[in-house]
Amino acid sequence: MAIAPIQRVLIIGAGIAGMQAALDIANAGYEVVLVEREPSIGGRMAQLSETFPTLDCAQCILTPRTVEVGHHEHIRLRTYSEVEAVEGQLGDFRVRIRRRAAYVNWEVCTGCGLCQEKCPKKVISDFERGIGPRKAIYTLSPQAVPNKPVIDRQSCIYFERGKCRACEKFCPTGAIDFEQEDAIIEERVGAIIVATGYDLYPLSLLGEYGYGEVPDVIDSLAFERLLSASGPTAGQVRRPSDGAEPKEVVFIQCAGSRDPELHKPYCSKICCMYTAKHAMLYKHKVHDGQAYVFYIDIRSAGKRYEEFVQRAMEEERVLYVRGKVSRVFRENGKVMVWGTDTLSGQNVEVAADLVVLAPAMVPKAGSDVVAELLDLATDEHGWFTAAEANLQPVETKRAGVFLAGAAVGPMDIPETVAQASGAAAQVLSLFAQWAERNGNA
Amino acid sequence: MRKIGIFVCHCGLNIAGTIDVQRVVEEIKKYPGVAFAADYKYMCSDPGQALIRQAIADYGLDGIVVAACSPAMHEVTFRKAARAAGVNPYLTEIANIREQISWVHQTQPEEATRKAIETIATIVEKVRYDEALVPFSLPVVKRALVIGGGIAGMTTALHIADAGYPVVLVEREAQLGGKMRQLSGLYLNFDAAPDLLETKIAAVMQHPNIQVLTNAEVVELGGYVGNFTVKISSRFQVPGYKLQVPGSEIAQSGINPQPETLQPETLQPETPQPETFTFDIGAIVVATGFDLLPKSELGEYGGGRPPDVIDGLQFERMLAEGEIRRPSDGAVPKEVVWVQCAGSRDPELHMPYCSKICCMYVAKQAMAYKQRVPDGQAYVFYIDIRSQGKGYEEFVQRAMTEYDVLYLRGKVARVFEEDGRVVVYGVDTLSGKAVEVQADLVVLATAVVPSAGARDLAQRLRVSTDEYGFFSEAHPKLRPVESLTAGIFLAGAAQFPKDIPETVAQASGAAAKVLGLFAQREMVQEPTIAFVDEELCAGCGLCVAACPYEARVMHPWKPIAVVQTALCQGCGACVVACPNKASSLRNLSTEQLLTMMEPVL
Amino acid sequence: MRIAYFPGCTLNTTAKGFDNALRASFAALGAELVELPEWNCCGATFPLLVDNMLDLVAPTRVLLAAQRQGDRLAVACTMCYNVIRRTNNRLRSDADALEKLNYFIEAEYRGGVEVLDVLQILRDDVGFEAVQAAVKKPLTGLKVAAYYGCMVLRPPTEVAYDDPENPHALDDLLRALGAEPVEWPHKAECCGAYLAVKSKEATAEMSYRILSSAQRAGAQAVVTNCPLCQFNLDKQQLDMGRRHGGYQPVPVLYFSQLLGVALGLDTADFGWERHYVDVRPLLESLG
Amino acid sequence: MRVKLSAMRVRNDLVRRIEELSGQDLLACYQCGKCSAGCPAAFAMDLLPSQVIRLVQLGLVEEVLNAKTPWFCAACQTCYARCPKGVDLSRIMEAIREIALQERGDYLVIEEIPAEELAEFPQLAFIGGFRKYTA
Repeated sequence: MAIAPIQRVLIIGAGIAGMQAALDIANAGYEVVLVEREPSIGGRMAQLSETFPTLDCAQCILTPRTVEVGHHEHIRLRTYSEVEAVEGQLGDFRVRIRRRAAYVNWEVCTGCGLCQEKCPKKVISDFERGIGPRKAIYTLSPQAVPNKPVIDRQSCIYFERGKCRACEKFCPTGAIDFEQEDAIIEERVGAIIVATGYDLYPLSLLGEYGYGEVPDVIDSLAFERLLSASGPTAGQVRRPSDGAEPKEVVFIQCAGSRDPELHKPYCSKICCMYTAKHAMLYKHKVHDGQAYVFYIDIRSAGKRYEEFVQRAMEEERVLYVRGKVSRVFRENGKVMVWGTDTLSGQNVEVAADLVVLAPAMVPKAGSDVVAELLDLATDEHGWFTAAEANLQPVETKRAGVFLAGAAVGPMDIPETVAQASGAAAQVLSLFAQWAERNGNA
Repeated sequence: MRKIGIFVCHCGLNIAGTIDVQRVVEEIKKYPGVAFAADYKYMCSDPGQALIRQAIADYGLDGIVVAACSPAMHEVTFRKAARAAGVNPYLTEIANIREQISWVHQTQPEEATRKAIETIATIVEKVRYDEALVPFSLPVVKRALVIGGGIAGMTTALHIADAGYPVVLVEREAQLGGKMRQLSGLYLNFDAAPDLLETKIAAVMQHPNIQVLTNAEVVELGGYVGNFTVKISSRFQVPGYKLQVPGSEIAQSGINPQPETLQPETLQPETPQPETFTFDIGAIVVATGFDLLPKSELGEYGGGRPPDVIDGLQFERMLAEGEIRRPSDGAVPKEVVWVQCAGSRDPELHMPYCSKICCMYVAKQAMAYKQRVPDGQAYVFYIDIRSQGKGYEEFVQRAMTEYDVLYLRGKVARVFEEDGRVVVYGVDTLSGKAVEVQADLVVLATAVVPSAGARDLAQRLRVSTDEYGFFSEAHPKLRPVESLTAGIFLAGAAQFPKDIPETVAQASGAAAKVLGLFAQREMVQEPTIAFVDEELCAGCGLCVAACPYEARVMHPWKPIAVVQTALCQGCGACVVACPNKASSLRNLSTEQLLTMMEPVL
Repeated sequence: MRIAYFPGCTLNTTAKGFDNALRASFAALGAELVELPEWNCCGATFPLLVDNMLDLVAPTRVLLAAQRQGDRLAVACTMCYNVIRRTNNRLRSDADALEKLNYFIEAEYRGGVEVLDVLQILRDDVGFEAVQAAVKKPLTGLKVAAYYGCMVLRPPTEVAYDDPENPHALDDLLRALGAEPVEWPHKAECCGAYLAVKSKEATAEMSYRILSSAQRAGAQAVVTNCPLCQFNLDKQQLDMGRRHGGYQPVPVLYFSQLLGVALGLDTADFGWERHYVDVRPLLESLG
Repeated sequence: MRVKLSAMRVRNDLVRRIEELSGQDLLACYQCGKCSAGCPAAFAMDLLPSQVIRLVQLGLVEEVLNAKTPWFCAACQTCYARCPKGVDLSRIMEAIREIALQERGDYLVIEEIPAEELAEFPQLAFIGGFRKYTA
């Protein structure tokens, strides 16, 4: 190499995977550029209520991490930003990052929240999975890191009709800047970690389950928001249609997973456990409620996982029914679920108040773009492919580019964290070798 | 008297929405010792921090209380800000009026405001008696010890060694490779395990930074993170395996392995004698792997007696040797039954947990069997098929559709020998039929258990295990590769059953933790830990027993207890245990606690 | 050695031979079985319902009778052993139940009696070596299938004094007597027990599986310690040939009978005439 | 026929009664089927032993009361001895028999047994049978 390799890493995605890798590398004294598409970091985990199998509050264990990342002297946080171009190779990648216009000057903004309070435009929040509102100027959550809002240009009244500017009027520091434009930032790094995470399979593709048609059919992340103390119902389980407390709740696993013919052939790995958790937490909140879980195989393979599911059955009286649900529809104010119990050989029907679907996990929207930018291989479903599945699970075929977390495929939090640290180890090894070489040179 | 400044944060409406912040400021201003009080929308923001720095300068403050969110959020932030203005960070404290007050008392603003004032007052009392402290710094020995030479241990060792640090790799067996040595091929591609493994072993053996000790075990551990002293006993070294790394490497680092008992030249290869080596070590990775539950534990499956009832690893050996022949008479088995959950998911009689790897290796074995014996019939009895991993589900579906493996949902009740066959009493809960297979060979997917001796090792290392002997991680979600003991990390199946990809990823993760530790010039230790008042200590030793971190020891000759500062976590167990009030926490003394209580009583 | 002894109803009637052979053999081995002076039927099934205290009364009375004689009770019938032992377990672990039952029987059973199966006593107190030493007419060349049934094995934690999946106490005894126990897989499979009363077909099928397995393993006789198993296995053979063409009956004996034979005792009252499949030709063939 | 599941059905009185009488936690059963696989009388049953538990888990007690299976359980305890969850199925069977006997009367009518057979039965078969088959 002609010039000294750069001991700085780019991490794409600031969910729990990206943050873990960032902290491991930054704590070893190297610089990290952490790019996140959303306005704040934390990823999917920030949406969760409690975590299995300990039922720790997700926010409580996540917040110290996000704060640490936000304050770390070696981590350069680039939120609301996307990687646009990557050139170069191992030791010297040149990266172009586009920071989207937030229409808020973050240098001046104190994050006081007044703008969000005063903004007259309410829209459905993606973060709340469609069951809660946000304003046109918003942060993802009160604990957002960084705690700075962005204006969503599509829903802002001013951008639409040329007047309003309520936020600007009330902002005590004059941080609103409607003229702000996207900024281009150039970074040079020696290695790259891809930690782009996952999305949920669009349930509109599963017509038989009534999602989108029946308001009381929601997805699992929406149920997380329902359970979350910081969610739209402040942790009360209420069904979307009429705000009533649901007494019979059906959880349907494998909604789009293990379905090679129509949807995704693979198992999404995490649903069995979070569904057991959902049923359990539901019972904690609605003591006289009845929870049903329709499954094909219960996949509780992990430390204290099996015991956790057994607890859901024994202590929380959750009824597990082995069989895939065939149809969900609305009738007489109830959500009818047609399923089967392959163990007794009986077809069953539940008149439910709420149905929670566990959709297949799919690669994060836009990860195909990242794959192209970095010239990385993906499998037929769009998941990033490791150099060798067994012995090189975090390496890619491209030197200096590594993988972390659910960008590779469905993965739960502990596995994600361990694997993200694994990616960090790869980078640290490289940097240490370069340090030796640079030192000798 | 200390001049204390109070800074009350609104946190937008998070605090100010419930608590009357102005009133808090006015009331607390009147409290003895308070020289300044102010509020601000977001104290953690740059203007907020500037406010603090300015007030320190203007009013000569030497104690700071920030009334805001949990200290877990911003203690570091405010201590940094105070330090920049010349106030010792340990004289800066947080009064948590958000999580503990405004959020939980949203409907009672009046009471919340009163509680906020009282809470701040308690912290004022604390700051009044806080000492200005300086963090300890400790040197780090940049050599790692990896215990276990399986795929996990080797992966970790290579990462650390590649980064330029010396590694001592200890393996109990005569050869490296661990359980992977016994495997034939790997799922999903039937890659030959021995080839992949040999490459790894060669890389380890040839690595100038790795010292391999086979036939060796850790016998004693002293010290603490960054500065462990480890004694390793090696029964004998197999020729061809390295005993020493190049001398220069060791000499440079200034720490030689010190054979304590025998000089190597006195060793006779025929009569191996134990040697003991002592190493200074900065970080330890435990990668001791797993064993299988002995078949003798499973009486209903023959209790280990029928020769044609074997376990998963025995079948791997058959596959590796190329020919599938049953042990009893060497015949090629035409009907083979795999029994999953043999001892797993059985809280009543065996192991309550799922062993995680069996579903996949059984599918692989059944397919490999069919590749070798195309006219054979393979049956798999299962409770739930757990093929959760990239490409795993598809793999199992291939076993069913391409290899015609018959999956039967039900736990096998009995396996016995009769008329030269192995009879399997099973069930198919899906058709509702009890079934029987006259098999030629039965493979039990026996439960995965911790490696023999794991518990003893854990005791020697002073790390905790779960009730089965798997090493406990520091946090199940966010700290999966760390043990609860600082400086000791976990890799692979020593923590819980794991397949190879997960093991490798996690072993790399453990390496990252070691590299992070070694990257620091020295370790910084919080000074808010316990100390012993020598005048008051009677040397009763109760605190030694009470300390969960092994941070308390008796003085070598004086009748007093001493604190091993590097190990102390400041939990306060010793304070409670001490009958003489000789144990105390820095900046949380008993006197301090008592005065802190006064404002709320 | 003297030990209080509970023969049970069946050993007083249809299984009299079991009882006679057992007492004579024990006496010959220097162990005396002292029949409880007053005893009643144990109830023949251990009550499986939580609220069924009434059915515990009978076995508690037996325990009370035993308590008057000492702290150990030998039981010959495996069903009785199972019922009395489990009752005893319940009373020992459930103070409330003990109090209720004592109130009911107007006496004080204290829970101190150890309930033992006679085979267990033979193994642990007499010792199979001592048995072997006392053998006068070794059963050399006799291939036998030791059959344990259910009652001394299950539930394992409550009643088993042997490996519940692969028991061997009876095999060991038979070996000590000079016989050759065959290895066979059905030594602990259920014969159908009281299903015989209602469903002859089911019992016949269950018995057939056991008997045919024993014969495939080369057994010339099946040896058991359970009077109900003995009855089922023996009786069902009468028309087994009709269901399973070519079936050849096999004698089903009590272990005490073979014990007495090997010890060289007078076997006249061993109840040979009560067997459905005649045992005598086989014994005579031994010489 | 589609069975309508509801909290009311899955927790109906008969289900509770079976749990109370047997002292067993029905939902502790995770349907591995080991009981069925080892049951020596399964060949004569119309429902597998594990299916009996399953139906009760679903609240379908009537089907179980109508089934032959509980009457073919010999209480041999093979299932319980091997159950990974420690469910004592023989107690559940007993509870089902008890309910059936109370609701529907004796299962065994003594007059139906031929006199000569009756004379031959050992006491314990006789008493045991009557305890299991009559109220």
